[in-house]
Amino acid sequence: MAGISRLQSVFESGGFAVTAEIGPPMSANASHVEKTADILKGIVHAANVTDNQTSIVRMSSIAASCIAQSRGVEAVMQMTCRDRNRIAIQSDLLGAYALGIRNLLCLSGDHQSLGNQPQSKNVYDIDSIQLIKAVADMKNEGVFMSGKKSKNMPKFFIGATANPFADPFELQMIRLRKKIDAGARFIQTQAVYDIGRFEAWMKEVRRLGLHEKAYIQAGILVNKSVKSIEMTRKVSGMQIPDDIVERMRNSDDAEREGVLISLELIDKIRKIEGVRGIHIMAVGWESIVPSIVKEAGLSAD
Amino acid sequence: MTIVLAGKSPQKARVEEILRSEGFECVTAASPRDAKELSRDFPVILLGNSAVDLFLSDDVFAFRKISGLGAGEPAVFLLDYGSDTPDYVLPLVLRRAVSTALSKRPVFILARSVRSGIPGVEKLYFDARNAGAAIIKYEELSIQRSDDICEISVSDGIYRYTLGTPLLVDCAIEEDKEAIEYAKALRIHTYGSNRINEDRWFLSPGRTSRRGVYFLDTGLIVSDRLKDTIFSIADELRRSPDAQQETRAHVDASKCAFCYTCFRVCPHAALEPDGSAAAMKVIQPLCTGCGICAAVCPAKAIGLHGIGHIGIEPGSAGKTLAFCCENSAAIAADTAFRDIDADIVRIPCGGSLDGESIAAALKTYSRVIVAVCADEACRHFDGSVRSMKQVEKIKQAVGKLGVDPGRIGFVRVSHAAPAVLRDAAGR
Amino acid sequence: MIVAELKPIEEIISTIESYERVLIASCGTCVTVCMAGGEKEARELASLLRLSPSMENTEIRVVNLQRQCDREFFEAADEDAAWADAVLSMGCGAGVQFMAERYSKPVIPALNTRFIGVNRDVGYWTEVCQGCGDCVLEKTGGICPVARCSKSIFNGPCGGSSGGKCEINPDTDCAWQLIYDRLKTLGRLDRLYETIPPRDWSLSRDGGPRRIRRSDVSTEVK
Amino acid sequence: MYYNKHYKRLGVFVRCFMKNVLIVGGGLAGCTAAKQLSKFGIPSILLESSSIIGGKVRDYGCKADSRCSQCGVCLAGNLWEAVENDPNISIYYNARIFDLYKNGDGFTACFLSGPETHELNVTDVIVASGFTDYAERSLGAAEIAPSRRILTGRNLETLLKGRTSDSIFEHEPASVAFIMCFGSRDIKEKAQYCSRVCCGYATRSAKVLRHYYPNAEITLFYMDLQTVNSSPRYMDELRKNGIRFERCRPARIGSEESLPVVTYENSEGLQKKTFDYVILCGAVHPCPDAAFLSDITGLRVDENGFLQYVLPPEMTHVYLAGCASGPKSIYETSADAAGVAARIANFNFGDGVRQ
Repeated sequence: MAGISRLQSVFESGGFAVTAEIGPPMSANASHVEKTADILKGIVHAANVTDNQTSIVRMSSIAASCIAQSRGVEAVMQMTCRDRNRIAIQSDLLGAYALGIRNLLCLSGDHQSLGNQPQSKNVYDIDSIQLIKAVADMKNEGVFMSGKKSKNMPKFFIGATANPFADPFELQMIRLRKKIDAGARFIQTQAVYDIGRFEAWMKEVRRLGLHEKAYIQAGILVNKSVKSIEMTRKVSGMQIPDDIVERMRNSDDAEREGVLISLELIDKIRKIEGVRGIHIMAVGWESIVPSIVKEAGLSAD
Repeated sequence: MTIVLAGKSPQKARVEEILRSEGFECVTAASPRDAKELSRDFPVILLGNSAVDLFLSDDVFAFRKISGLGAGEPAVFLLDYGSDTPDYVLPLVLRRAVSTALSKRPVFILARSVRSGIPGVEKLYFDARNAGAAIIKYEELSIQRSDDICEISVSDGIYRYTLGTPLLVDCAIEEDKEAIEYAKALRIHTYGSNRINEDRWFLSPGRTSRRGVYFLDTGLIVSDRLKDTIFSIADELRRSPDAQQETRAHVDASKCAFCYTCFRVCPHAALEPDGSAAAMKVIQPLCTGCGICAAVCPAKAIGLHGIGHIGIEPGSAGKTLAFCCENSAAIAADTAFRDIDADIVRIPCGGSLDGESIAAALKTYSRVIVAVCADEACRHFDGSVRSMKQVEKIKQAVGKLGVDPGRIGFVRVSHAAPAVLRDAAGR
Repeated sequence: MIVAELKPIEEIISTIESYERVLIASCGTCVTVCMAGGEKEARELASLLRLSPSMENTEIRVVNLQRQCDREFFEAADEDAAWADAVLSMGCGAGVQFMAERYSKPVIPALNTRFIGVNRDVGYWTEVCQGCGDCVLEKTGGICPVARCSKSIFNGPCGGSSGGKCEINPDTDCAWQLIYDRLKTLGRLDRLYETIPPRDWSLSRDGGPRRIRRSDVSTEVK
Repeated sequence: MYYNKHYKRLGVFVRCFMKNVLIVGGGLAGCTAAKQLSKFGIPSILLESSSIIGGKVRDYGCKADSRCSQCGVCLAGNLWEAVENDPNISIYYNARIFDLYKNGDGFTACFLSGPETHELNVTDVIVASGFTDYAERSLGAAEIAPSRRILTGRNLETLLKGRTSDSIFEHEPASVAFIMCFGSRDIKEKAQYCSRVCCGYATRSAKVLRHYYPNAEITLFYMDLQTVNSSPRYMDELRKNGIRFERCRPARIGSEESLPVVTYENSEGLQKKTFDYVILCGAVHPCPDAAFLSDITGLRVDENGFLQYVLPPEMTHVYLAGCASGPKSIYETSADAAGVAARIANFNFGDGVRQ
């Protein structure tokens, strides 16, 4: 595999990146990942592979990323700070890079009390910003966190997340800056529903020149039903305007309405200066991703 | 005799004058802190001046416009809308209505009930009628609003009236925030965030949870009552508290953990830190002997004079032990336990009962009753709630031990309904 | 102050019911102040245990110690401890262990030692310190990210902070929101721009059992 | 601390030892005053017309539902026992005062107690003769049919006092009516004034009934409602609890098949309604002895028949306490009586006389 990832090259060549998501199964069965990868192949530039999302035990993101890549879908491996101390993190990074994984998204991780094993002990030896810095130092300085130099260090394309809708605005902006300063090269945002607030956030991003230092990808969550949008609304840090929820409620064909809402949002987001891609989250409904990408007039080629 | 006046009020001069005529010297507290210091040596009267804010139903109809509007338009004073208008508001509204009516403007006063038991109000009704105000006692009322007019439809049960007015005056009370600051410094009981006195049967007008600290809200008190209230305060101050009670708390400084629990829970502000002993001490004249502090003290450093540790004699199986609050159950006990074989332990307040006593009583008695005042009848504010929580805690614990929690009974009683206590014990 | 709470009573009984003579030892410092193991609690526990049918053959005594983390205070308990088959300590974990060192009989904890906290209201305590060994409060406006952030992160908040509350439950304040608010009132928001580097946890419990020896006071020659 | 210091400076003790007070009436006002005087070390003589002290309040029941309704009955508490056992108070039962005359600085009081005549010298007199319950007086009048189901307020009080944990009445009532302003606000009865206390009494009792009998229909006939409680939502709560308010004065309270029938008029015309129980919340009327007491004490009888001061009592040494001077709640009566006692104990305050 090439030294730099496809996702990175799309961004660097000025393209509009499209990514989707693969949730590893709660089993040792590889075929689930393979099926999802087959759907997404040729549709998206890369797919995020989550790391024990919502603190529920799933197949490890390294393994699932490898499986996805073996089916021709480039992985964006997610790595949280919840379950590993700095020794395990660095070791996993070495392994993942050796297995051909090139994109890395660094997160804090959901607290274990939200998942199905709230009795567990959390680690948080380092936080997401410290993780970004550590991965960047491996890449740029060739050093471990201990400061020890080594050869053949992993050179990941480092991503981070941002929430344009969380308060306080100023604090969120400070954190985004810290993430980018630490070495994040691309930013995936929380799902966008409220275009007005997202525009305001992008305006501040542009004012600070952050869009020139990192590639901003807007999150798009595709809802299949009224129930799903209502559940989404309850997730902390999510903001959904009432009219969108109303639209879903009043529609005869909620599935189609959900797709239409996503298409409209994508359309508006693409027009915002500084947005360099979208990240489609179709939780459990990956089969819809190809048609969304096509209808939105986007292409992975 | 010196008395401290704290807080601000336009009636302060009058209060001072009455107090002087009663033979008191008045000193003014400059700040809450000052009031706190002075309260150590002198009684304090805290003055408040809650205002009755007559505001219009909406910003559009700002009250100040009242003079600017054409003379023909009626002003409507609406009482008991949403909730009952408190009685102290009534005279203020009526006075305002009279002055509005005298300015040749038609005035309607809408009230759900016409209340005249408040001193001075009958005369105000009379004045209002003389000035041309119409008083309508309504049973039903609906309001329709457009940009500049309110259509009010009222029914008094017999007839239905419709009134159109741009001046709909609703009434609300604006509490005196400064008085609250003083109240906090003086550590008197406050309710919610901003009410100093709640309606409690044992609090005569002007009294607070703390002895020697009085609260007069001159904005709300009807002026005739102000004088009577001050008189009764003066009378009280001349009495000796020693004659009033026998039991008081005392702190064993060598055991005190200086944890401030008693300081925080005492409903009468009767505890203060004694820095030199690194322990709490009881301000004897303020203590009412309720025993709440003794029950909560985690170091068992507080005892009550007059009452030792609640001694529980070994009872026999089948016998009932009743912990009876002196203020209610103990008075009812004579009648209530006439036919029931029960032992009675008098306690100064439900709050003075701790879990240990309940558990110890269960060891020898087959049934234990905790009989206290109704929650809001508790002279010590939250004593009976505390006892309920103790009972709940012990019930839960003994349930886990395999002991029937039904052996513990909790009942709220009054001396004036003794059979309720009998039923609880005789179950 | 160390904040503790009484273990469930059935658990306490299961640990002591096999003994015939049990000494309950209260502690007069932190656990008294946090209403978990003072004289009041000890006496209440004793009278509850005496009610238990499974403890019918057990005799219970109570001794009140001023402090269980300094050995001189144990003298007051020596006589009763000699009588007892087992000691139920109402001290924090430190007290239990120190008593166990002194007496060659089972010393059993009656409390769960919870945290280092403050008293916010009557009967309400919150955790504020974890004794991590390397205080960063100067950087965070006097609010500890180690103890008060659910994830102990140093460059917060995480994405779970919503409306000033933590994702783990809506009653829990987001520590980083508090830090932000505090620094803002202090006019020191610039502190937040600084990325705090990964910390050295060896000063914390991760470095193994910790000890402090004051060379100026301790005359022991190493 | 400060109390004691000033208390001693005032030298109250010295003056108190010279006093001796006659209290006419052994009800709440009389007993409160006696007890209070005793705390100041002043002995008193209590004249009670019946064979038991406590008057009407002694039979009053608690009016808490699940919460205290602040009726004030608790103020009586163990007062009766305390008064009976107080060495400073001499009680004369079945007593009737027949003369009182000035004797030097004080008075000589002549009264009967049972068959014996007594003559005692006192320094001050408190008139605490109480009130008459209009409802009791009016039972048997033309508008009120005789029925066991028509209760006076006092009957209900006795039932409330004797209530068990699950019942007040013998039978569970399906409907109860309270007739408020019964004998007040009534020109015919020469009682145009408001009795002030029956609103609180009726609404509190209604709340207790509602608590015991959640399904009973409870109606309050009223002319005039007072604010009972400082809680602004009090009346709203009652309405929410399904207590109906009917503003009218019933024309007749009859009886058919042993059940009371209330005839009244409302917006829909003349109504006739049968209730399981009707409670007459009687007005506070002056005590029947008011005119006689006025003769011997020099107090004035006002237009409503209550006693009033002519001169400040510090000058005449004749004091009024409780409902003798007009309708008062339990709590006002108690405060009034305690105030009177304090005034007697501290004659020389300020300029001497309160206006």
